[in-house]
Amino acid sequence: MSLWEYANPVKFLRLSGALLPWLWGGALVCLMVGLTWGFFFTPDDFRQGSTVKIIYLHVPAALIAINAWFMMLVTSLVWLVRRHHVSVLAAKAAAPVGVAMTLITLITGAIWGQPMWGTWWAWDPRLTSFLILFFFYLGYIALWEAIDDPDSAADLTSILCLVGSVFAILSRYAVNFWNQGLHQGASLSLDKKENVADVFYLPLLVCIGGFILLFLALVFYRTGTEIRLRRIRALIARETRIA
Amino acid sequence: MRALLIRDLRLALRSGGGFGLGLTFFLIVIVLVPFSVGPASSLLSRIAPGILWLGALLACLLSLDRLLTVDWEDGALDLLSTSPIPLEGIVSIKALAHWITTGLPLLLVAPLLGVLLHLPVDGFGVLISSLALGTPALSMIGVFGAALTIGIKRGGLLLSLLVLPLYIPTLIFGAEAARRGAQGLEFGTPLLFLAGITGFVLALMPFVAAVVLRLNLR
Amino acid sequence: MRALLIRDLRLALRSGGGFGLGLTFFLIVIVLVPFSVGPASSLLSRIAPGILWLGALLACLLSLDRLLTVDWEDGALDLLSTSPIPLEGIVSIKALAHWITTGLPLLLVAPLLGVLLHLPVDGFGVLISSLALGTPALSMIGVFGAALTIGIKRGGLLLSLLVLPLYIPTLIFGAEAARRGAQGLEFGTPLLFLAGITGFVLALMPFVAAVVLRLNLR
Amino acid sequence: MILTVSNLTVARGGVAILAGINFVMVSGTALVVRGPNGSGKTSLLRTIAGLQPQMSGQITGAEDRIAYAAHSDGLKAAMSVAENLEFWSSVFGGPSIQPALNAFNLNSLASRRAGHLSAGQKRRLGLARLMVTERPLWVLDEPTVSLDAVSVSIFISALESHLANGGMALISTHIDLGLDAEVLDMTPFKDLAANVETSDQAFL
Amino acid sequence: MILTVSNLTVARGGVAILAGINFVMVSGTALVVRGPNGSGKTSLLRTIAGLQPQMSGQITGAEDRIAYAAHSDGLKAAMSVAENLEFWSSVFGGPSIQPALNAFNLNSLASRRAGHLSAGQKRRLGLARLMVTERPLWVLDEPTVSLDAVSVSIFISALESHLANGGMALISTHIDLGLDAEVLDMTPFKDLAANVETSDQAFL
Ligand code: HEM
Ligand SMILES: Nc1ncnc2c1ncn2[C@@H]1O[C@H](COP(=O)(O)OP(=O)(O)OP(=O)(O)O)[C@@H](O)[C@H]1O
Ligand SMILES: Nc1ncnc2c1ncn2[C@@H]1O[C@H](COP(=O)(O)OP(=O)(O)OP(=O)(O)O)[C@@H](O)[C@H]1O
Ligand SMILES: [Mg+2]
Ligand SMILES: [Mg+2]
Repeated sequence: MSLWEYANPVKFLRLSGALLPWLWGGALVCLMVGLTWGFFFTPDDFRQGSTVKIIYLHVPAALIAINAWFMMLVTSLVWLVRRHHVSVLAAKAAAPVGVAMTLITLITGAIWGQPMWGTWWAWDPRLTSFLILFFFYLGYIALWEAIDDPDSAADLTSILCLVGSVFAILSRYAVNFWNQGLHQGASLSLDKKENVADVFYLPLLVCIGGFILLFLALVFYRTGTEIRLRRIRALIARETRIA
Repeated sequence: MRALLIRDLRLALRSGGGFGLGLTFFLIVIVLVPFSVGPASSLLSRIAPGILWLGALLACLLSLDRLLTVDWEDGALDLLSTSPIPLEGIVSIKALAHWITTGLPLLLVAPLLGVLLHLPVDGFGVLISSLALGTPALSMIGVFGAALTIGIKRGGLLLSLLVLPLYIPTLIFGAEAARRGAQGLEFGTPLLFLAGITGFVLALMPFVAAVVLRLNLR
Repeated sequence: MRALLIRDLRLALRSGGGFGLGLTFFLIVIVLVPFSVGPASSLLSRIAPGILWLGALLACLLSLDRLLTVDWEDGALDLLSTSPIPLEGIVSIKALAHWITTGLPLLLVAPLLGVLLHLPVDGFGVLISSLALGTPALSMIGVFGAALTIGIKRGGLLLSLLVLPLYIPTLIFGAEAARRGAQGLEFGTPLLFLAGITGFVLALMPFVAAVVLRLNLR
Repeated sequence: MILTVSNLTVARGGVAILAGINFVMVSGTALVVRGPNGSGKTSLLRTIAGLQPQMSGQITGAEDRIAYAAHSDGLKAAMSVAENLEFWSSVFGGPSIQPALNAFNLNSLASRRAGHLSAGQKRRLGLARLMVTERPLWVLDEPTVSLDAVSVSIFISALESHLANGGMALISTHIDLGLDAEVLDMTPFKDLAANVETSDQAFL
Repeated sequence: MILTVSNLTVARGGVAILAGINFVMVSGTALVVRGPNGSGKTSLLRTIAGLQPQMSGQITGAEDRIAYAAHSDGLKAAMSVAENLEFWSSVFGGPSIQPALNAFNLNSLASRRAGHLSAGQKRRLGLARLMVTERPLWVLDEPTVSLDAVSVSIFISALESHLANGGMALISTHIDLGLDAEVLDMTPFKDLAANVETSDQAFL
């Protein structure tokens, strides 16, 4: 049996119906465990004090924000090549989640920046490229909203997603060139020396897992909603034709 | 008249989110400023009040273009002008709808963008009050410009050209008040002048705009 | 294709001076800057290259709106798409016409406005070359955005929202080069990157824009 | 009520194209304006509707009584058929839209977006708008364009009941509507216009 | 040359509105498409002109042979009549515009701005455009709208000489053109369409 079977909306609904309780449950457990552990059972950092605990929201949200766009890119490509409706609807469903995650990253970052750098905002490359990503999300969502015909909206937003990705990468390099910045480097690298201490690391991993599950749950749920909306549309179309 | 306002707001909502977009343009212009002048925060905080005012003005301007043109192109304005609503009412409602969809949202996000441009903390209150006082005048003047350029294909740029000089007094006093506020200086006088201009514009412009519209519909 | 270019230029000339207006908008935005940030010449000369780039970008943007919409509304685009000219040709010509009517005039007046903003003398050459290299990319990206938002009433603002993030790399390298030039620093690298981006955009964008246009005409 | 047009001269671009127009219309009658392409029918109707200034002459009894309908119907593509009608109804004081929907057979289309209508359906909606204005004098420029035979007869009966209720109608058309109405031919007025001085006379 | 349409299904908004359309046209013939408002004439013509994708079926012999004309004539108000025609002529390889001006009686209007034409004059210009394309297959959506009787007969004779020169024409209309041509009625195709699954079938 091929994976493409689930490109059929009805099959997909059945699958997501079966998966969703597990995803919601897993997300809830992981987030509760991870956040409680992180917030209450880790020591304060010797330099950053208790503000370091924002990391449990900030880093997972940042990861999801980037990867949601990446997922949209892949599913958009699948739509353009194989024209499976579910695929592009998943992209449509992921966009608002991505934008929310981007906002969470930006807001937690800003809150963190105030004690750490003495400012809410700095034009650091990492921060700046997130701001740009935010605009790409907004444009993508606005284009979906503006076009009536769902199939041409799907085509056009998919192309926007492709072109946007190319330009997002270009912007990333441009921004790096333009300003060197203050932000932390990647600290979850495999090179153990650069990583944050284990006491912070483990709960962070649990939180990241929780966010991933939450993201999946939201995307499955919202894709289901989009499918049902299309279904209502199809039903109305059929009814009015009979009338 | 209520019906017209409701229709305009509804159309703004429907056609790709007229509400969000003026706003987003403002947002993006402000965000582009550091890219163009460089990221140094001292520089940014010095130009912040002025740039925020300029951005608000441009966002207003950009959304003026189709304010009346859309209704003119599909003949709705012809029909409205033969309806019981007086033209003065029509232009006032159009300005109000424009302000609600553009000016008001700008006001609400201006503080956020102030943070991005490192606007000094003291400056926020004055910035908001100056925008609140000034943007209604921008909308009303804009409707006048839109009435002038109705029926001119690609009138968008001509409209900007006509309207921008009219915006200058509002801009000067608004930006001056915001700048003084940010630097902790006295800001009462420019704010007062700004209020005066807005009052004057709101009182007289509807009549002028209606005359222009009547001439243009003929 | 020549016929299309000539027609577009002629229409730009006729319909209230498409040539002059992009330009005048640029001019007015630049003139408004001292009003909004204050007249101190040291401050102005520091932000001059960036503001000139930003102004050029906004002037380009503002004239994009009706680039394809006009032809779409009166059915000319339907007819053109059933004509022997390939869609790739149509979008390229549209971009070229847009550049000639907007980018080129901007380039010519930029030095003048540089004087108004106290741009350091050394900076003029680099500013012009960066604009000359960058504006073609702005026009081509703009046509892509216009193709995406064709048929959306009041698409103007949506167009800005879609296009502005795409403009960021061009703006960064262009403004960076101009800024370095004005401060007497090395400017070769950003200029090179800028040329790279423009080359890339001009080579690939016509095909993408044509695909989008084809989808939208159906 | 009465509409009186006396000695009207209609101009386009400063040049008179129709002159010496005199007629009187009373309640319950229709007047059909005919003439070849470019003879000035549209210009005449727009002048009477007040959308274009006359060069000279008087029009009395038209003010605030006119419902005008031309090729552009002022429909908003993003709003549904019912919403479009409701908007116009509330502008004109809020009569119910149901009679208009019934008369023009639009009930099944009421919730469809105006942008998704066919040419004839759009035109039907544009004509239905006339009914919700509750204005006595309908000024119609080629109202039956794009309409099929059934829709034309629907329109004619709506028009006839409007006349029977004391309304009036001034209609330009190229086809025969089969309506019991007087006909106003543009040709003689066009000839008269040849003798009228242009508004730029002072420069000659 | 031959245009073959086989088993064509035409859809609007994902719902089939016409199905099972089969016909063959050969050089020198015209085909008149008829049907009530909203029956799908415009949609069929747009599909054949390639302005709208078909839901299923084949169209052969249409590619790069079609000159399409609908309500919006693609005229530029700021350019003169002659300039408008010249533009289209040069897009299509530059035939002279004089025959088209003559055929549609536009010589006296040649230097007038297109924006200053009356409805019927505009339409005549839109039809004259067909001649400068030198395309064999004319696809015309209600071409005689706004035309007076004289202009209609001008159009008919232009059409007949196009057919006599080996051209073809596919025309939707509500009025009788008095043309010697086969008629394609939309009603049966509409009934067939009722049984076609929507493109959103997968969602049901
Ligand atoms: C509003 C602004 C901010 C944004 C958009 C932002 C963005 C990001 C992103 C995208 C990551 C993930 C990087 C990765 O895993 O490769 C990240 C991680 C991180 N951020 Fe921020 N950040 C912001 C502000 C801050 C501030 C103010 C601090 C505090 C000093 C901070 C500290 C960190 C740390 C410690 C990490 C973890 C590094 C890692 O695991 O990679 N961030 N941030
Ligand atoms: N803006 C204008 N400036 C100058 N002349 C104009 C203008 N508009 C129309 N005309 C000319 O005025 C004349 C009358 O036009 P009008 O539209 O009133 O004719 P009509 O009787 O409605 O024709 P049709 O049957 O084609 O609609 C035409 O010859 C036309 O070319
Ligand atoms: N964009 C659209 N989306 C959905 N339905 C549409 C759309 N456009 C048209 N329709 C519907 O498709 C049907 C066919 O429309 P079409 O314009 O082809 O009819 P037509 O035969 O040309 O009618 P007319 O004689 O009124 O011009 C109509 O019922 C119309 O409401
Ligand atoms: Mg007319
Ligand atoms: Mg039709």
